[in-house]
Amino acid sequence: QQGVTDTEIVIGDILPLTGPPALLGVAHNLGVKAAVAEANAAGGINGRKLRLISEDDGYVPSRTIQGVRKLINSDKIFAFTSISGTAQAQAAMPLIKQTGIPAMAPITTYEGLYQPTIKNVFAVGYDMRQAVYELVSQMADRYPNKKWAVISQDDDYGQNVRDGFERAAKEKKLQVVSSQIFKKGQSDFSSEILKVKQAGAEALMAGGVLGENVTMTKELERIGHKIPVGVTYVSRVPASAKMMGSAGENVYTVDYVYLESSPEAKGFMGKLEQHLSAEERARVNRYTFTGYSAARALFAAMDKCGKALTWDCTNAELAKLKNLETGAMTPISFAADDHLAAPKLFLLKADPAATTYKLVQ
Amino acid sequence: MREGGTVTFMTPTIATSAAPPPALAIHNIQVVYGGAIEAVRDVSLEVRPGQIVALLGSNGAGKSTVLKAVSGVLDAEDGVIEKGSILLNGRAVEKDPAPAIVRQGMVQVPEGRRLFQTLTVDENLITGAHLQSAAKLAQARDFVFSLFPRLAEMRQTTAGYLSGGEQQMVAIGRALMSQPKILALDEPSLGLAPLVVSEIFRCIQTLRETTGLTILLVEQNASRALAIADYAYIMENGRVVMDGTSEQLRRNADVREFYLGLSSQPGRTSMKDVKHYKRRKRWLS
Amino acid sequence: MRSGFFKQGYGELVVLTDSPAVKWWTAALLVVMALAPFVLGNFLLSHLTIILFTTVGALGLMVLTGFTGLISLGHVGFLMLGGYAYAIAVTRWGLPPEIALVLSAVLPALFGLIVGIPSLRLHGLYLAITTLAFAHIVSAAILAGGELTGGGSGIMVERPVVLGMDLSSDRAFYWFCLGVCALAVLLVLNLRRSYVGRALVAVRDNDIAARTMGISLVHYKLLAFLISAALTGLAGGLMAIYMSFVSVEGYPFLLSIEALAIVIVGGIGSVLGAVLGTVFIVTLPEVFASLMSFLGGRLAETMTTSAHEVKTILYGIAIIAFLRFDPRGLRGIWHDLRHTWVHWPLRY
Amino acid sequence: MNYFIELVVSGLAIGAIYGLVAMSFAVIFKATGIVNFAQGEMGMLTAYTSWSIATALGTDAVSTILVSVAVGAALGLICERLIMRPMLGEPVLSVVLVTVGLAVVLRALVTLIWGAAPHKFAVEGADTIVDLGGIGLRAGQITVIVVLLIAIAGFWFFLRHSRFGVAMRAVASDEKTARLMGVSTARVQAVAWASASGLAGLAGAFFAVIYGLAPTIYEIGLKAFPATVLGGFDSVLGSAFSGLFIGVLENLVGGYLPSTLKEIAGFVLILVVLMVRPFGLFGEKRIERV
Amino acid sequence: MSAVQQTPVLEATRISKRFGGVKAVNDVSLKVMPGEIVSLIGPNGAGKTTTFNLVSGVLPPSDGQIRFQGRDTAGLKSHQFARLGIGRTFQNLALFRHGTVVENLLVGRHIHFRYPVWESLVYWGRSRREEIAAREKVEQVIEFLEIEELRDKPVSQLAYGQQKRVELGRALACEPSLLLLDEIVAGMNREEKEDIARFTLDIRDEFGIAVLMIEHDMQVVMDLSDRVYVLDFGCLIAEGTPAEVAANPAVLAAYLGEEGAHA
Ligand SMILES: Nc1ncnc2c1ncn2[C@@H]1O[C@H](COP(=O)(O)OP(=O)(O)OP(=O)(O)O)[C@@H](O)[C@H]1O
Ligand SMILES: Nc1ncnc2c1ncn2[C@@H]1O[C@H](COP(=O)(O)OP(=O)(O)OP(=O)(O)O)[C@@H](O)[C@H]1O
Ligand SMILES: CC(C)C[C@H](N)C(=O)O
Ligand SMILES: [Mg+2]
Ligand SMILES: [Mg+2]
Repeated sequence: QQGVTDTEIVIGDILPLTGPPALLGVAHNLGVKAAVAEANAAGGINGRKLRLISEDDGYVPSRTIQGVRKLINSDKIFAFTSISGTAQAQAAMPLIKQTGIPAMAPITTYEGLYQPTIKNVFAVGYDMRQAVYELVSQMADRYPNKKWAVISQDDDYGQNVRDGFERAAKEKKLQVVSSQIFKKGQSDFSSEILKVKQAGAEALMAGGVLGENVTMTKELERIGHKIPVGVTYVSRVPASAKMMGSAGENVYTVDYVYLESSPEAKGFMGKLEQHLSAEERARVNRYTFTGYSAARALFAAMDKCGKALTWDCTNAELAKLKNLETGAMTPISFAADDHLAAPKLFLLKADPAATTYKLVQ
Repeated sequence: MREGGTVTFMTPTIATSAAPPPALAIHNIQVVYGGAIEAVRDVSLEVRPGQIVALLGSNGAGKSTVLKAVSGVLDAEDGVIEKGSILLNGRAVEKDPAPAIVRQGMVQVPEGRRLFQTLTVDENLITGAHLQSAAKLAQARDFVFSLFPRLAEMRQTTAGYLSGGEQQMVAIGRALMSQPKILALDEPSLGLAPLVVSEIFRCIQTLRETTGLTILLVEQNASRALAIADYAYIMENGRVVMDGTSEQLRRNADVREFYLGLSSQPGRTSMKDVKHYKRRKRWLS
Repeated sequence: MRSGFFKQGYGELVVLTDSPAVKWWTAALLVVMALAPFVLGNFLLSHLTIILFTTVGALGLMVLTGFTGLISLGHVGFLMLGGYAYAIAVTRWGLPPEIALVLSAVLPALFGLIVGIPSLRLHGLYLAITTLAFAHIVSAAILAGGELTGGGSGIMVERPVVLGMDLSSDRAFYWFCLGVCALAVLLVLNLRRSYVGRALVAVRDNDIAARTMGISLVHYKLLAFLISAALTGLAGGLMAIYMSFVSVEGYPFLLSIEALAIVIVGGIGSVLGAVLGTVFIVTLPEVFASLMSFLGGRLAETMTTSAHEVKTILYGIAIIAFLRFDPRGLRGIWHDLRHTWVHWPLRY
Repeated sequence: MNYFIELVVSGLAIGAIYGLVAMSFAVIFKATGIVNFAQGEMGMLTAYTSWSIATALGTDAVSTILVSVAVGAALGLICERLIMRPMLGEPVLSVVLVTVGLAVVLRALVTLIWGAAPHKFAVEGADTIVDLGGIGLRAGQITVIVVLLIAIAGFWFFLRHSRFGVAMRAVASDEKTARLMGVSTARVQAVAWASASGLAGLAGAFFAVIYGLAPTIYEIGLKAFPATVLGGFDSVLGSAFSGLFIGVLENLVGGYLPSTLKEIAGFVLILVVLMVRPFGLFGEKRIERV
Repeated sequence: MSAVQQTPVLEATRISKRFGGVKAVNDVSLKVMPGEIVSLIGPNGAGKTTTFNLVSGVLPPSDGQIRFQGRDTAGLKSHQFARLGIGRTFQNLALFRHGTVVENLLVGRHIHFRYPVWESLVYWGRSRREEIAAREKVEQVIEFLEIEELRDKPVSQLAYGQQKRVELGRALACEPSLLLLDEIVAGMNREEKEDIARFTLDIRDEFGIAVLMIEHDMQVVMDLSDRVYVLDFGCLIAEGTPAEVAANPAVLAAYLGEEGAHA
C-alpha cells in the first residue's frame, strides 16, 4: 500500500496553518504531532515509525484541494489524520471519497462527512449543527422569552450555524429579530451589532470563527447592550476568552473536549509535556485535543491491521472501533453505519477573570 | 536681461591670475550606455573660470552625453563612465551623485526642458533653489523674473501647460535659481523665438561679464555660440574632432560650410539651393 | 554567430524569426514538451500543467498591461468569471465542455468590455483601482449568486471529456493545456506583429500621438480589454478543470498581484517575457519548498508550522532581489546573454 | 435618528484608521510616484513590534502612541534604505512590484516571529468606554480620531509651508531632473517612507488595540485603498478625509442594507466618483499635451 | 499657384481656442493650397502649436470652422483626422518610445491597413500581404530620410535630432496630403537643417504633399515658404510672402527683433 515501507508509515494532515484560524490549525497539528511522537516512542506501529507531513491550506478551499492532491499523489501518504475546516473539507471530499484513502475528520464535524456514511471518512467530534442546536436550546432554557439575533459567516461553516440555530429557534419557538451574514475575514462589526440592538434582540448567536466573535462581544459591551451570547466550540480557546476580557461575561458555548484544567485532561496534559516543547505547549488549545484523539483512533485501527497494513483493513478496523479512551475527550466509537464519533457535550461559560471557560452545571 | 549691471547676487570670481586651474576639466572619458552602446569615446575638454566654452556637433554626436556625465545623471539611463576622469575645480567628481555636483556649484539646464510638469512655474523655480536659503531664494527669483518678465505673469501656471518656449525659459530660470558657479546649458535656444534667442545669448554674455559665471554651452546655433564663446569643441560620432578658439573655428572652411552655412563663395546660400543631401562622417578621417 | 542580414524580399522582414537556430530550438522544445508526460512523475507533470494554463492567463495580462499599458489589479476577476462560467455551464446548464470552455472566454470578454469603459477616462493607478473594484464586485456578486453560483460553497466540476480526450487523466489534460498554450502564444505573437498590436503599444507609449496616427483610443483600449479578458478567462476555465472546484476564495487578490509579477518579472510587453515570467513565478515557491525539505531533513519536520512562512519569505526576497538585480526582467537578462554570446569576447 | 448617529460615530472610529493608512499611501505617492503595497504590512509589523515593546516596558497610552510612531518610522527607514533606495530611478512598475515582494515578506515574517494566534494589545485605559451623549466609544477609538486630526494638521502645515514638500512633488514628477537640481531624491524618499510608515504604524497599532492583534491586520491596507483613490492618489489631506468618509459609508451601508454589501461599498463608491472625477476628489489632474 | 479655383488642402476659418480664461488662439483664419509650403511663425506662447492641435484634431476648437480638402471637420473624432490625410510631427517629441524606428514608422501607416482585427491573429494571406506591403513602404521612407542605420534601434536610444527625423518619417509613412511640421529643425545644426530643408522641398515636389510648418529658424522660413502667417497672442498679425512679412514692422517688433530678420 502507498506510504508504507518496512520501516516507515507516512501520514499527512491538511490544516489552516496560516490565515485567520491558523491558531486552531496549528494547535491541532500539535495534537497530531504529540500522538505521532507518543506512538514512535512506543516503538511505532507494528515496528514501523510514523512520519507526518503537514500541508497548509490557509483556510482556502481551492488550496485544500491542491494540498490533498499533493499529499495523495506526490507525498504518497497512507492516511489523513485531519482534513481542514468545513468549507475546505467539503471541497476536498469528492477527491478523498474517490481514492478511498483513510481520512479522519476531527476539526469541524458536519453532516456531509458522515451522512451518508463514506467508507473511508471518519468524523471525530460533535456535529456542528447539532452543537449549535444544543447550545441555543440550552441558552433558551436559561433565558426564556428573549428575542434572538444571529450573525454568521458567509460559508459552509456559517451555514451549519444557521441551520442549527434555525432548528432550535423553531423548536423552542424563539422570536428571531435579526439574521445577518458577514463576509469571511471582516474585522469591524460595529454596524452589525448596532443593527442587533436596533432590532431589539436580547440574545445573540455569534457564528464567527474566533476574532469575529470577540469583536462582536466587545462591540456589544461598547454600546452598552449586555445580552447573552452563544459562540460555537471553535471559539472555546484561551485566546478568545482573554481577548474578550470583561466583554465575555455572558458568553456561552458547548464542547465535547475536556477543559484543559479538568481532572479528566490531567493525564493528557502530562503527555503533552513529554512530547512537546515549551514553546509548542504555549500554543495548545482544544484543537490539540481533537488532533490527538483523531490520530490515536487512526493509529489504533492501523495497529490492529498488523504487518499487512492496507487502506481497506484500516477503514474496516476504524469502523469497528469501540470506546477508545484517549484522555482528551469522552470515548470514541464508530460503527459500520455510523462514522461519527459523537462524544458527550458540556455547556460552558466564559470566565473572563480566569481567561478561560468553565463548566456550567 | 534688462540693462545689465544690477546683477549682484553672485560672488564674482577673481579672474586675475595668469593661468587659473580649469573650472571643469574632462580627461579622456568614455561613456557606455546599457553595457553595449559606446556614445562617447576618449573625450577631453577644459573650461577655465569665467570662460564660455561651446560644444558643437551634429545630432547624436554625444554632446548631451558629455553633459550628463558631468552632472552625474548617467545612471538614470543605464549609462556609465567607463574610463577617464572629470575634475570640478580640481576635484574628481566622476563618481559623485548629482546633488553633490550641484552643491559644488555646477548646474545643468537639461536638453528638452524637462520641467516638473505638474508643478507650477513658481514651484519649479523653488525646486531649482533647493540647496539655497530662503532669503537667497527670493533674491534669485527676482533675478530670474527680471530676465524673463513673461514668467512673472505665469507664476501660478502649471508648467505642463506652458508653450515650448515658455518652458525653455523656466528651465533656464530654474537652473539659475541655485546661483551656480558653472552653468551647463544643453541647447538653450531650442525652440525659442529669434527675439528671445538674442535675449538669451545676450543674457549669457552679461551673466559672464557681471558675475564671472563659467559656462559650458551645447548649441546647434553655431554662429550664435561662436559669437559669444571663447573657445569651442566640435564633436562627431562620440569624439572631439576639432577644437580651437572661436576665432580659429570661425575661419575654418569646414566649420564655415557645415556649421555656419557659409559656402566658399561670399553671401549666403539659400536652403533652396542646396542640391544634394550632404553626407556625414567626413570628420572621421 | 548569425548570418543572413541580407534579405531577398520584404516578406522576410515580417517573419516571427529569421534565425534557423531559433526555429530549431522552438521545434525541439515543442517535441520535448509533448513527450514530457512519458518521463515525468506526477508532481512535475502537474507543475508543468499549472505553468501551461497560467501562461495563457499571463498572456492575457500581457496584452493589457504589457502591450497597452493599462494596469489591472483585477485580473483575478476575469479568472474567476472564466472559472465560474465553465463550472456553471457544465454543472448547472449541462452544456458540453467544449462550449463551456468557449463560454469561459466569451463571458469574461464581455465583462472586459464593461471594465474597459472606465479606461477611456481613467489613467494609471486610478484605472488599476477600478479593475480591483471590479474584481471585488464580481466576487461579491458570485457570493450572492445563490443556487446558480453556489454562494460561498463553490461548485465542484468533474474533469470532462473534450474533443474525445478524457481529461481526467493527468496526461491528457497536460496535452490539452499544451495545445491551448501553444496556440495562445502563437496568436499573441501574431497579434503583436500586426498593426493591431502596434496600435496597442502606441496607445501605451503616447496616446495623443497614437490618435493623430488615426488610432482610435476607444476602439483599441476596449479591444485590449476584450482580448485580455478572453485569454485570462480561458485560463480560468482550464484552472477550474484542473482544480475540479471553483469557489470565491480560490481567487484571492494575491493572484492578481502574482499575474502582475509574472508580467513584470518576465519583461513588460514581451510574449517571451510572459512565458519566462510564468515559469519563474510558478516554479520559485516549489524550488524553495523542495530546497527546504532537501536541506532541512529533520529540521523541516520540526518546523512544519513555520515552513510555510520561511518559504514565503524566501519567495518574496527572491522577487525583490531579482528586480533589484535586473529591473528589465527575465527578457532583459535573456537579451544580455544573447548579446554576450554573439559578441564575445568583444563587449560592444 | 439615534441609530443613524451611532452608525456614523462608529464609522468615524474605523474611518480614522483608514484615513491614517490612506494618508500614508498618498505621502509615498506624492514623493515618489509609486504606490507602496506593503503599507498595511508596515502597519501590522509596527503593531506587533510596539506590542512586544509595550508588554516589556509597561503600557501607558501616550508612550504606546509614541513608540508606535517611532517604530513605524524606523521600519520605514530600514525598508527604504535596504530595499527601495537601490530601486531609485527604476521603472515604476518594477518598484511597485518590489513593494509587493516586501509585503509578502513582512506578512510571513510576522507569523514567523509572533505566531498566528491573535493577542490582546492591552493599553491602559484604551478599553474604557467613554459616554458621548449616550453613545459609547472606547477611549482608543476616540484617540485615533484625534490622532488623525492632528496628523492632518501636521501634514497640512508641512506640505503648505515647506520647500521640502515642493521637492517631494518634483521628485515624483521627474526624478532625474530633480537630481539635476540638487534635490537628493534618496533623502526625499527616505523622509516619505519614514513619515508614511509612521502613519501606517499608528494605524496598525490603533487597529490592534481596538480589534486585537492578529496577522490579518495588514488588510487595513487594502481597505484603505478606496479612500486614497477617492481623495486622489496625490492628495494627502484628501485621502485622510476620504478615509473617514468611507468608514462612515461602510457602516451606514452595513446598518441599512444587507451587511455583506458593506465590504464592497467603498469600491462601488469610488467607481461612481471616478467616473465624474477621474483623478479623485482632490487629486491633481493629469497633464495631457503635445 | 496657378488655378485660383483649386480647393485649399486646409482652410481654417476664424478658429479660436480658449483654455479657461486664456484665449490661446483667437479668430485665426488660414489656408494652405495644394503644393504650397506655408509657415506659421510667432513669439513663444503665441498659439502656434495650439493652432496645429486644432487643425490636426488633437483639440476641438472653441469656435470656427476647419475644412480639409473642402470637407468640414466639425464633429470628427480626433483619430479620424489622420484618415483625412493629415500627418504631423510634434514639438516635444511624441514617439512611441518603446518601439524601434521601424515600428514607429509602421504605426504611422496604421490607417492604411484594411484587414479586420481577427485576421491579425492568423497573420496569413491578406493580413500578411498587407503587412509586407506596409513594410515595403516604410523601407522607402527610411531610405528617403537616410536613417537606415537606425532602423532597428529603439527610439529611446536615439539622440534628439535623430528622433525628430524619425517623427518626420512616421508622418510621411501616413502618406498625408498635408504635413504639419512643428519646429522640426529645432536642435539641428546647419548641415542637418539643410538636409531637412531638402527633404521638405522633395516631399512637396516628389510626393505633392502640402506643408504647413511652425519654425523659429528664420533662414528655413524665409528660404522655403511660399507664404507666411504670423501669430502673436493668439491673433494673426501678418500674412504674406516671406519678404513682405520680414518687412512688416509689427512682426519685427513682436518677433524678429532688429537682428533676427537676418540671423
Ligand atoms: N539612453 C541611451 N541609451 C542608449 N544609447 C543612447 C542613449 N542616449 C543616447 N544614446 C546614443 O548615444 C549617442 C549620443 O547621444 P547624445 O544624446 O549625447 O547626442 P547629442 O550630441 O546630444 O545629439 P543631439 O544634438 O541630437 O541632442 C547617440 O547615438 C544615441 O543614439
Ligand atoms: N492644454 C493647455 N491648457 C492650458 N493652457 C494651454 C494649453 N496648451 C497651451 N496653452 C497655453 O496657450 C498658449 C499658447 O501655447 P502654444 O503651445 O500654442 O504656443 P506656441 O506658439 O506653440 O509657442 P512656442 O513657440 O513656445 O512653442 C500658451 O500660453 C500656453 O501656456
Ligand atoms: C478550524 C476551524 C477553522 C474550523 C471552522 N469552524 C470551520 O469549519 O470552518
Ligand atoms: Mg543632445
Ligand atoms: Mg509650440
